[in-house]
Amino acid sequence: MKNNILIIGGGPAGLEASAQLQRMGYNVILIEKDSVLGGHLAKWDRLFPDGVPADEVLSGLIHGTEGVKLFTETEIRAINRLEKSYNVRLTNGITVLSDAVLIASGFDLFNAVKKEEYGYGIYDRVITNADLEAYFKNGSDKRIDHPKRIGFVHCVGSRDEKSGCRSCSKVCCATAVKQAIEVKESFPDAEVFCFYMDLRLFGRHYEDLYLKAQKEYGVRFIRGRVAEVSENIDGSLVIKAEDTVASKPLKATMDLLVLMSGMRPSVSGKAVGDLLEMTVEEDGYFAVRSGIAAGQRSPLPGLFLAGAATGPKTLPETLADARAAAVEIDRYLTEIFPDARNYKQLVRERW
Amino acid sequence: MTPLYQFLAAQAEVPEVIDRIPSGYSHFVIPFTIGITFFLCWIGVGCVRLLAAIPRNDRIRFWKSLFIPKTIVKNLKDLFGDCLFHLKIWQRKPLLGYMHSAIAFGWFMIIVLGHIEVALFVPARLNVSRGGLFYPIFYRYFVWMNPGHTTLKGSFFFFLMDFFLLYILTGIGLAVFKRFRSIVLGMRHTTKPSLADRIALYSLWLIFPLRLLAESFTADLSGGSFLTVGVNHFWHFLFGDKLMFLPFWWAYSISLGLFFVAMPFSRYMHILTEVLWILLRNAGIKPHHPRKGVAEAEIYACSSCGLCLDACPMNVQKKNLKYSSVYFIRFLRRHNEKKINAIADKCLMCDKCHALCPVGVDAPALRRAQRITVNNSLPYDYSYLPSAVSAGQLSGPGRVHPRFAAAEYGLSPAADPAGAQKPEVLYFAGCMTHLTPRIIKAVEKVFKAAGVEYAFADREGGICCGRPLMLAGKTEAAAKVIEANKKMIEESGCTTLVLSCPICYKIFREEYHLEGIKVVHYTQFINDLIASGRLPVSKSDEKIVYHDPCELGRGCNVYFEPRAALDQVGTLVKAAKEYDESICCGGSLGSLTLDTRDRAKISESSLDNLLANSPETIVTACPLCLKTFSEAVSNSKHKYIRVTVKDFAEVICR
Amino acid sequence: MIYEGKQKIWSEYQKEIPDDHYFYVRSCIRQSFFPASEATFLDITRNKLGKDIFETEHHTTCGGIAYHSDTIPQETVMTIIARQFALMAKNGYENYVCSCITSFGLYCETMETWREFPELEAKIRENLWKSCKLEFAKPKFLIHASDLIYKYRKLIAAQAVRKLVNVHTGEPLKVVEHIGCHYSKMFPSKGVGGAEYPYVLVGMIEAWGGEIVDYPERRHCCGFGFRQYFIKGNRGYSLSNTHKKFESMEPFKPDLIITNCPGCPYFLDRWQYVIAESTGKTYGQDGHGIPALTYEEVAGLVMGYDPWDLGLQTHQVGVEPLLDKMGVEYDPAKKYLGKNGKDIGAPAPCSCLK
Amino acid sequence: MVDFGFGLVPSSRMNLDLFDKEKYEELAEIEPDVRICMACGSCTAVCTAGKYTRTSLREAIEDIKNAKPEKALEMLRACQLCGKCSMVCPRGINTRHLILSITKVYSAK
Repeated sequence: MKNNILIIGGGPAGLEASAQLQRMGYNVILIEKDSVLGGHLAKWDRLFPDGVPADEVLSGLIHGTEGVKLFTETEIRAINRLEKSYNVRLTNGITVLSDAVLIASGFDLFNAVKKEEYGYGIYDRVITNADLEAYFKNGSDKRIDHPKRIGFVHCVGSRDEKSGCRSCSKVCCATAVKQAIEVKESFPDAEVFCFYMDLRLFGRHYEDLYLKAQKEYGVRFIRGRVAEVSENIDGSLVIKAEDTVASKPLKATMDLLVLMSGMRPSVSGKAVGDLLEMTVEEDGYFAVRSGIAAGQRSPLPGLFLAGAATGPKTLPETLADARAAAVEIDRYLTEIFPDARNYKQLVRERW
Repeated sequence: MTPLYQFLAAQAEVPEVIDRIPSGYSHFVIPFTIGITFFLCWIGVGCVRLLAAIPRNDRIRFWKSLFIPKTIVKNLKDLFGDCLFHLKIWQRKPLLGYMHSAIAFGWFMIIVLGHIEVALFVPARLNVSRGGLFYPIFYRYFVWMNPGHTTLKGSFFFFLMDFFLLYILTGIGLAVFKRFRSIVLGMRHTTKPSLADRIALYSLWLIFPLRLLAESFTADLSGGSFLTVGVNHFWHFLFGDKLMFLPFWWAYSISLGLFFVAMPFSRYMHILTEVLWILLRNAGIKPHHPRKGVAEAEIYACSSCGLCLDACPMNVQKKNLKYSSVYFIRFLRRHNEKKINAIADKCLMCDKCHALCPVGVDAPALRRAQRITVNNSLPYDYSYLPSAVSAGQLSGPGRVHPRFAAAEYGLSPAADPAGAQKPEVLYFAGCMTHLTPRIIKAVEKVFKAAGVEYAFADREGGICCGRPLMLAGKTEAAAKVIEANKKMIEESGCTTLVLSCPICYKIFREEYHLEGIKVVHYTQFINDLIASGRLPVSKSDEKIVYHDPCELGRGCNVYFEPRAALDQVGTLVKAAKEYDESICCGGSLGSLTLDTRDRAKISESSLDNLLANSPETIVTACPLCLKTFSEAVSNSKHKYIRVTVKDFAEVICR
Repeated sequence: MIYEGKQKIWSEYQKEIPDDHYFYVRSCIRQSFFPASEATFLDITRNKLGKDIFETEHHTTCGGIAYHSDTIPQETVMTIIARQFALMAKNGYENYVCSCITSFGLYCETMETWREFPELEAKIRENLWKSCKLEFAKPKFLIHASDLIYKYRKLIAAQAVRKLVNVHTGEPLKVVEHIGCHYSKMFPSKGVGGAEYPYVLVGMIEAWGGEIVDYPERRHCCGFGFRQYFIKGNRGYSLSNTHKKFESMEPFKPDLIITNCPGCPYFLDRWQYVIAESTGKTYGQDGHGIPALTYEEVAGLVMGYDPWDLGLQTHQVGVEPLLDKMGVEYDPAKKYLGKNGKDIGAPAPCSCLK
Repeated sequence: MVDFGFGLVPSSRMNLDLFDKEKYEELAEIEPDVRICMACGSCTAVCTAGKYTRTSLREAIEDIKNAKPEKALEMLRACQLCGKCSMVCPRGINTRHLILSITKVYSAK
């Protein structure tokens, strides 16, 4: 008999894991709360470091899920842990008896309104990284009108305990550099500034992206967090930061300010976690069995995690994590789950 | 005027030579006459202008030099050796040397012999008013040889003329061949000719074949030898008795005329300018301006032969060939300011082009002169120098107090306590050496092993020697730096100054004028230590290749000492190119604009050169070369090769 | 500027302000800077709105100026504050309203410190008993007097005889609001509207018909800064701060500045004079300055108080152009006559500032 | 004008709006390496002149970008062009030419 596996979240992690598990011969049910699959990837235009179209990557991921039972606009109404399996009632009326559950609930973008000093939602020309991606995708945004000076503010909602996040969101630096290049391509006459605290460009080719931004696009990198934004009488923005390299406060007028909203734990993912009484760590992300050795296992047997549900990840990391989760689920369903007599002991030993 | 031959060939009753064209004129001489007249006027005016641009003192010195026997000998030697025989090219590339000497010496001989012939047979025609300008050139057209009266003397000249014509033609043949297949003659790169160059070049190629044609058509009338007569027979065989020879004489004249008109605007101007340049150079006059005065003679002495293209370390990249000296000089001639500066700034100043130039054009000096015109006005403030550098710094921790040193090395303590404060040897590491602390460590180890009492001038860091400023054309600023260092060194009371950096060494030797202080590079100093037995060394079979740093080898002519010393500690193997042909490491401070990636390419080719005989160790005696090679070995394709880069002192004191 | 965005933020920073029964504490310096303001506050709340506002002559300074000038230790300040609170409780009140922003900030800071460090609170409780034999108490609600006027803004508007409108053009007056730094910058949640877009004064301006000027340096300190002002050698910094604000608001051509702090109206007013007299620069129309008033004074103006009764003659910057715009009738001859009709003396004429 | 014994204090704040883009582009044209500095400070650390007097290429580059070219020139005035900085620059900036170019572009009237 094929085991049922429920995957919660139709973003890259959920899609990749379901594709892998489907290939392994399991009966995969994937639920997604939105009407479209892909999560944030569906809203993104191009991806760092090579500028690959997000659509291309997403359609590849979706293509791989053939045979998976997909339910969009579906959430979890109730979930019960039976002896070994999970009895899940979905909002679309279906009930699933699932032998393993994978939570791939991803992340929410930090709500930039909360960084009041940046005036997102108040000043006309302050946008977020997601807004800029939407602009690149759709080609219009009334806030973006031939800007001559464009500022990127790194670490918005990241590395900021006051806004509830001490840690780094990992992807924003590379995204900012990517977007700085793209915006310069769209507006070649513009001066582009990136205000960073540390440039955390750790991945392969990321440093090349940084060098390219400096060398070919003349992007100016200023070490210092923007701490104050005001609106001029003409609608332009006055930003204040310290150039910590020069040890001097500075101000500059910008026509467009892009806030690099960081990753926050998914609110709807948290709701699912609450139903299962899952533990979250201080940073709000789900706890895993072991951060090093078992990063895809939750503390509860049969309950797996993948992607940004366990902390900020880049897309390749998320996909790798999803594949790892698929292998973990397979191992569980073949080695532990079928042994009804020793199940509890096996769980104790191997979970 | 009595014809010479009457004395020389008194027996001849009938004149051997009879004017075939009594007027001694034909219209076809017009192109040549115009050309040569233009040319002579041009160089006449040019010489006067050039000499006028030279400072008065230098000019007087120049005229005087022409009467100094030693200089006369050298002038003659250089004129024949360089201008006619091209011995410098022979030495490096025999085939190319042959080509050059064939054309230069052959042509010279044809002109000289032609005039001797005229002087012998129809001396009246040497008079300019009687066609002296063109008559000797077209001698074979105007005369008729009395058949049966050809003397041995006549035949002798006929033979010589034909011989040298053939000699030239072989040269021309090689030249044409070289244009298409330069590598065969030992040149990997050739210059791109300009328009005037092309005109002059093609007319030059045509002159001698056309001369052969013209003379061969008239050889049965005006005399000839194995070549012209032979060809003449061939024409008769082809075309019968009546030969239409006038068109060929026209063509010959036109090609000569064209050549002389194009010559002042082409690289072939060097043929004559070189003479002036040799005279000026041998008179010891140095250029003060990149284009005026002596420099003008120098830049027009350049033959655009392109040997410097092969010499230039930048030639590893085709795009950088345009920065070679030959193009620098070409743009100097054209007054193309923008390009002049771009080229002047790009050069590594490794001096190899100068070392290899057949004409001895010192292009790096011209580049520096050019940089002075641009950069010397830049602002600087060195008011801090005097307080930064003082003899006081010698008493820092770097100082090995002679008393302690003596005790340590078991020498007798210095008797005079006042004298004890004065170190005999002062070691100046220089800025760059501080980036390669292993050199400092090794040098100190050597000093210790040899029991040298020394003071360390800049253990805690000193100021720059001034050479980089000089190279950048900031002479005035360099003078300030020199002044500050000089004061410190003189106050130290040392008698020997040891330098581990060739960049420092060059400027200390040439510009510091340290009275009573012996300035030596550490390779020399250490070699002396070994030779005098103070420094014991042991020979190993480690295969060592020695890299001649530009500033030390070509710059200061130090080739022997480092090799002599290294020979005591290891087995020296040869690099593909050594001594004055060594290839710059790429790290040179000489270049202002060459970027890292281009430099890396040069380093790689320099390494290729050093690794020709698979050494285990590359030894250099310059901190800059050491650092550059160390990085290049680990970053280039050579990272897969087991070779280590070491400093000279490191190898000595293993 | 997106108004809805601001509203969203304001909705997140609402604090509970009881409607009535307050123990009122005055400010040390306001009483000498703009003495009529506090009198107006009491008159409006007690007489016009019929609220119970109690005050006692036994209260003292909160110790804030000395505290911020590093001249007394924190425990001393806290004991002084504890005494004030004890007086409130002794008189049967649990809502504490203070006139001074420095005090308000310090009270907030002290209450927070006690919350974080209960042992400190215990010590102060002991100090208070030892020194004053008073029972320690903490207010249930700690608010600033401007919070209360904000709370009553609509009641005041209902009784208003005029609006913050230029009677000649019908256009609303352009008003700069300036809150004292210690009002909400230390504890954004303690201020109405928070620290980034404080609403306390904006609410009054909106209720009374004015238009807000949102200029780039709106967050900036007025320039008081305690040590920066107290020491003459540092006074240039204080002046430069104020100068920066005026340079920033100048393009918006404000008619009026409303403040809620003792120091701010003083510095925004007096430094305009100093800037004008030392550099020749003025920021109002035709060589006038921009009047910098307290919220009580503005409330008094809309409610029809006589400007000289409101003490507007104590401002260095002439208020007459503003009064003319608002259509306030006044007797120029009475400007420098005190309450008792005696001449209080006119300041020396300014050469640059009209 | 009245002397109050105190007056306006010049702001220490840098104003990026004063940045001279044209001149900077002129500099970047002759020495594009000015764009790729990542402010690591290696140049300043090894500077021969910097040991004795305030000299910093890193700071000069910053100053130019922060609209303070006169400070940049000040930062380079003591430079002896020794080239140590070029040896240590991790980005391989042609430091000596950059220094010469900055002085050339920004000291020209």
